[in-house]
Amino acid sequence: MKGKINNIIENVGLPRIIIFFFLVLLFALAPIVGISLSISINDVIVRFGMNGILVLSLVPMVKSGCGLNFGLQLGIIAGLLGAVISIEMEATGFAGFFMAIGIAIFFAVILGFLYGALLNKIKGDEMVVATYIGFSSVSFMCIMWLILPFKSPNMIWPYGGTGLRTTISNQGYWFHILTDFLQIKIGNHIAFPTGTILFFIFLVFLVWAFFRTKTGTAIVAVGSNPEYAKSCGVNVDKMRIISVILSTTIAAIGIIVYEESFGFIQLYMAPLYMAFPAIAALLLGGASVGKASIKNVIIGAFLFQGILTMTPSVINNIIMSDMSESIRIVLSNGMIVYALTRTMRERS
Amino acid sequence: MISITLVVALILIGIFLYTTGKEHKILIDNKNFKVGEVAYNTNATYKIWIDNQEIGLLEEDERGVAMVAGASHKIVIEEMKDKVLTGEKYEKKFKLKTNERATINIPAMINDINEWIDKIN
Amino acid sequence: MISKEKFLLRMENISKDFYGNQVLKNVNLFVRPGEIIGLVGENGAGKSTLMNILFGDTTIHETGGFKGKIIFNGEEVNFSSPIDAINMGIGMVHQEFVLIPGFTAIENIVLTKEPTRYSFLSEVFGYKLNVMDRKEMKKQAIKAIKMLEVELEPEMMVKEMPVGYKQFTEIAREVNKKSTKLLMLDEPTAVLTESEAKIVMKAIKKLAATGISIIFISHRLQEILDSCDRIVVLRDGFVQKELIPSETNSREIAENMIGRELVKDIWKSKEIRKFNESILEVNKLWVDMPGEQVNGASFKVNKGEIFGIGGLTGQGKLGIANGIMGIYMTEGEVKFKGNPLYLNNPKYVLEQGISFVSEDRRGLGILLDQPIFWNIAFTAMQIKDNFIKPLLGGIIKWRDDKAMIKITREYINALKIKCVNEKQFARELSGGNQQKLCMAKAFALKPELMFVSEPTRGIDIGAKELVLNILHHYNSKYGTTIIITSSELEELRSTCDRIAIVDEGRITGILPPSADPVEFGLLMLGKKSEAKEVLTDEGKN
Amino acid sequence: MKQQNLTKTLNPAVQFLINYAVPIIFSILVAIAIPLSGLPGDYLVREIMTRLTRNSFIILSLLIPVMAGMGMNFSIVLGAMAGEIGLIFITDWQIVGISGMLLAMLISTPLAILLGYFGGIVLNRAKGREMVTGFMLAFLMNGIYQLVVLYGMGNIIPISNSDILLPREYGIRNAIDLVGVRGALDKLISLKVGGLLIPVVTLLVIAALCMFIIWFKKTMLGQEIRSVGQDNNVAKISGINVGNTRVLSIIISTVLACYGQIIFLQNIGTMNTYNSHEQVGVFAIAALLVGGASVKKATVPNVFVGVILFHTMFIVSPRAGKALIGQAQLGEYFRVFVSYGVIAFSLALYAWRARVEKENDRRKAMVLKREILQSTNPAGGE
Repeated sequence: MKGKINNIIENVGLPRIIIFFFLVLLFALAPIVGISLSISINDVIVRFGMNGILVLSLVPMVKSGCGLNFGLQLGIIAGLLGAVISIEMEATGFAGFFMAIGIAIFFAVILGFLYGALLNKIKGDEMVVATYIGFSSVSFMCIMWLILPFKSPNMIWPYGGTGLRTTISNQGYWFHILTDFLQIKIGNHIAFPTGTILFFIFLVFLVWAFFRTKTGTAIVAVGSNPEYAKSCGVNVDKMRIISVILSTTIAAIGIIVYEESFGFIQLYMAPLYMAFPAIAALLLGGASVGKASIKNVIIGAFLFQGILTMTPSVINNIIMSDMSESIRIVLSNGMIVYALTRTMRERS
Repeated sequence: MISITLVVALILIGIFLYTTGKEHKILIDNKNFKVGEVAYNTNATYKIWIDNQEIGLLEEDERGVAMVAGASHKIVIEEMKDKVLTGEKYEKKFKLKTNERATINIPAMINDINEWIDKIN
Repeated sequence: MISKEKFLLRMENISKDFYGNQVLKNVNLFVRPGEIIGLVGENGAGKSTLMNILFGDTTIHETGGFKGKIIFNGEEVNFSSPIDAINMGIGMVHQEFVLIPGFTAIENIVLTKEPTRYSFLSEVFGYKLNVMDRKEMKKQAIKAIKMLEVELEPEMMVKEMPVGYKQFTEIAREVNKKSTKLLMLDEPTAVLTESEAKIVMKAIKKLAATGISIIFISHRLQEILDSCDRIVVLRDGFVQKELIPSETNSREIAENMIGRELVKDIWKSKEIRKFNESILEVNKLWVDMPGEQVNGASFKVNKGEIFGIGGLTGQGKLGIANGIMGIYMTEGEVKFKGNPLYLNNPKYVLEQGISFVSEDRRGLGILLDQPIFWNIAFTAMQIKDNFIKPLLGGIIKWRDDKAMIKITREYINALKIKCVNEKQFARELSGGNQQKLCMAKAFALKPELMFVSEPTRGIDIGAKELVLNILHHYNSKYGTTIIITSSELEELRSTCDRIAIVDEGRITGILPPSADPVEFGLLMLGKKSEAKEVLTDEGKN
Repeated sequence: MKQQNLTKTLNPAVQFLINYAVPIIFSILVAIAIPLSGLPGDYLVREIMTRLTRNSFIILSLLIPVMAGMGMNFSIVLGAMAGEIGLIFITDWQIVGISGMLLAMLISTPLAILLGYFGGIVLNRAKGREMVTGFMLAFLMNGIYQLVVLYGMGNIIPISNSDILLPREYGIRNAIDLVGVRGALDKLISLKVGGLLIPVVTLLVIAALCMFIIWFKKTMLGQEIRSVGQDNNVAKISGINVGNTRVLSIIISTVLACYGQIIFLQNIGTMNTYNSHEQVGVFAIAALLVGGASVKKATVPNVFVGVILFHTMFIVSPRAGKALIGQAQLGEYFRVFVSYGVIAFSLALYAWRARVEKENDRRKAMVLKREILQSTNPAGGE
């Protein structure tokens, strides 16, 4: 029996088990502390829908061997551009939503290509350089939000100011387009966001399908052993760039879905640290620097968002303090440090 | 061996720093003072120096506050009558433990009464 | 017999095996103070392993330690790490230089043994905080360099040094360690010019004169003859013979290295095949493969032939196949079926119908974390779009797993790969089966020309036969031209029609399998002139 | 054989340009921005002097890990946290003046050593990815720091002086006035030279640290650290304990960063407990890189060139932004963009150059070997 437990711990990984039981504990404590279980579960699902795609966007780059995408902000910027331009053009409803995604994909492909080409030049040091490419591009965009000629009144600063506001509401454009689509209402405060979940499942299917095509298989080969791939006639650098473009595009779509359900488009410095929670979630799902699968995305995103929604309500009521924020920081960054210090055993 | 002496030395330095750096609050009363039956009244304004740092002027019945660092201090007061120094100068030294506060009474100090300073922590 | 004078070092019946195959079989080695021992033998004969055992190399312990006794300076020793060996006075000069590139010669020579001036901080934080005494360091370095009588600029940075200087610096470092009693040199002259090699040999003689014993590994036989007191010839893990330089010559050494009784008449059973049309012409091929550099090899291969490439390890034979396949930077002129072949482009070479079974099985041959069917079909899918179901008019190339599994089952039966099913991970297969997997991957491309490197390395005897037969079968059934690169000479002689020998990155000669093994030995050692030349067209019988 | 394409060595001028690309670009940027900002000369000099004395110590603490081959040590933030905890205690105990500052350094040293040791161990396990691991470690420790300071102090760790506590009686306020220690070091001896207040002692302390680093390079330990930095396994084979040396270099760097942060905060006078250490790592590394340092080589001059260039840009950019596009906010963002951009650019440039150099060295070795063979037996093959 003992042996069996050990190998479960071995392949599922100790941190995941600890956090899983921690989450179960939180769910158990919720009713005692007077928080309705159904609302919190619904909350977790809504947040899962919002963040799932951002976590999914990390998979292609890990699969191609570029490591964890610390430069996720590039995809987010493409998404923000798409969202802002779609509102500028007063596009509403589904048309607005899909226009935002279309424009976002256009920018994401360009940014992804440049980002991928640069990463190919610095094989081995991808992650630290990507972090700072992400930070500098976010701060660069802050300058752009000020300069770009946007006219739409509910986006620029009032009284004839120039430049975009820090948070822009997408009310009346494509706010809750997906969440209200085929929404299932149970009682008066449980609204299951079928639209968002369906969209997430659709994207998951696309990514799964991509990795069963010829190029997808080549990318997996490049990820697990670049020398092998090269000797089989695969153009390693081209495959890596394709994986980076794919990651950036999915991230762009991910941020638009996030804003659609959140209700606000956050500009300027908001996306600065957005890469870390997504990476922590992926790692929480069992991924590592060299290996990531769609299973990791789903488990990780659910566990991570579960912790995020439950800790503030449950813990704050128990200890009457807002300690949950610090715990979240320790948890998500701890996961990343743990993954980075695990030696590259899987690779050899 | 050397490393133990080093650690001990560091602790000693720590204590030394603590004492020399500790801040104390000193209250200075330019008020009448009664010991038993005898009463000493104040009838002048005084210029106050602590550790040769000018604190300021105290008129009659006024209380002054000074923050001072370290253990041993020297207080110097000069009598002033309607804005002119009368040349009367009194000086006293006193020591304070780490978390003691002191209240000094000027008339008591002038007349060398030993309750001129009252230390409480 | 060896007289019973007092020995500095006595290594008594040393045996060592790595994962089952016996590398050293009770070897005895005795060294007197101030004596120069020449250690020779083919690669894989156990020379480096013997040295690593003496130097307490950590890998030796990790792979199960060794049997036998080492008596050094009169007491039995067993070193757990190189640091113990260094402290006991044993120095080693490695083939790849163990030098800090950014430091000067002086700093390298006195590394970790720096003379220092006292500084008060060292009282508190330990001796390492004493300041280095630069003047004293320079004095010691110059003293060591003088001892070797080599001209070497002490202030020069190792990075900018010519190769010879680097070698002198490393030797000087060992000499500077006052306690050095025994110095081991692993192929010190391999990278040196003729003149530099002479200086090193002179320096070694001078060192021996001061009482330091030397164990000297080299495959340049002339050097061994000129400077050693005794020569120990190792073959297949045991001491084949001990020779005195004055009473022997390079031919006798080579014979002992290759071993006489090799001449089993395996080649008689094969008829001599005639070929008329050449399929591959290689002219002045340069390949930048680390450790296996090719420096201007030229040869021709006939269509339908099984062409062998042999030679000692590190001489560049593996570089040829890797170079042509585009895995390493290559230059030169290669013609396939008459028209030129673009180099440095694996995709193009594979598309022409040339496939490759790599010698680096686990690194380049297969993907350990992927299932068997994936491994076999991958290259064919990437190059020929086999096993692809085009969807939406070919825009999406959908991987057709069923087709991949079908072809995999065919190869599993054809090559008798022992596995549970085609979904099993490659990592779980035995060495022999993994090799068959690599070959299946190559066959799946239906190649006209196939490079196979070290097909039988590290697999059990039974599987060896099977692998060679499979190659024969494909050659006769489909007429595929096969170029086998291997360090196993008998293997080449039993399967190939012609065998080219590579030494120092060049083809030193092409011999029929029937040629006398000593001829092969001499070619391997770069003795081009003495070997009889064989014209490619008519075989010699 | 086409020789040149294999071993094209750049001519020295191009080599110089690439080595110092970052400082050159930066000086051009600064040269443009200063007139644009219209700031008077003496104001600029005074600002730079204060920033020089304030930041140099922390930036100097980055040098030793670079020597040990661990790249830019993002985890000096751990040292900064230790320093801040020291300051919290002396403010609580109301120890003022220079003795207060020294006491803060004294009590935070053991904590800095502990954090440095922990950081060193973690970085050793992440060989090859030290910088990003150090970066994430800083975030992790920031979370733990918050748990200790925001929730631990006051209830578990006794804090008597209530005016640095939050109204709810536990957890330190996020802005503490270090009035007791303000300028303790700077004002110890200060000269007035042409309207400029020069903190003599601080400069002496910084000079002392520079001497220490130069002297340290000459010691045996310094030599071991440099050899580990150059080539890990060569150092290992020649008997140096690589693991310990790397951890030691991190410990020294963390302790120096702790003192640096205390000097930094006594100069500013107030401490915002929860984010004044966050930006320390980024700005110090950006300044060092602007000074022309690289991941493999960083010297004392790089520090000072970097501080002056980087901070001039820092002071000048908001005004330049305002003058250029009439948006002061733009200058703010430009400042942040420049510091992140400089790190991204120089790290990427360095990583790319390291790969090209490695490739070139290997090519050179190959051609060298070929020449040797050409000379020994010219009659090549058939």
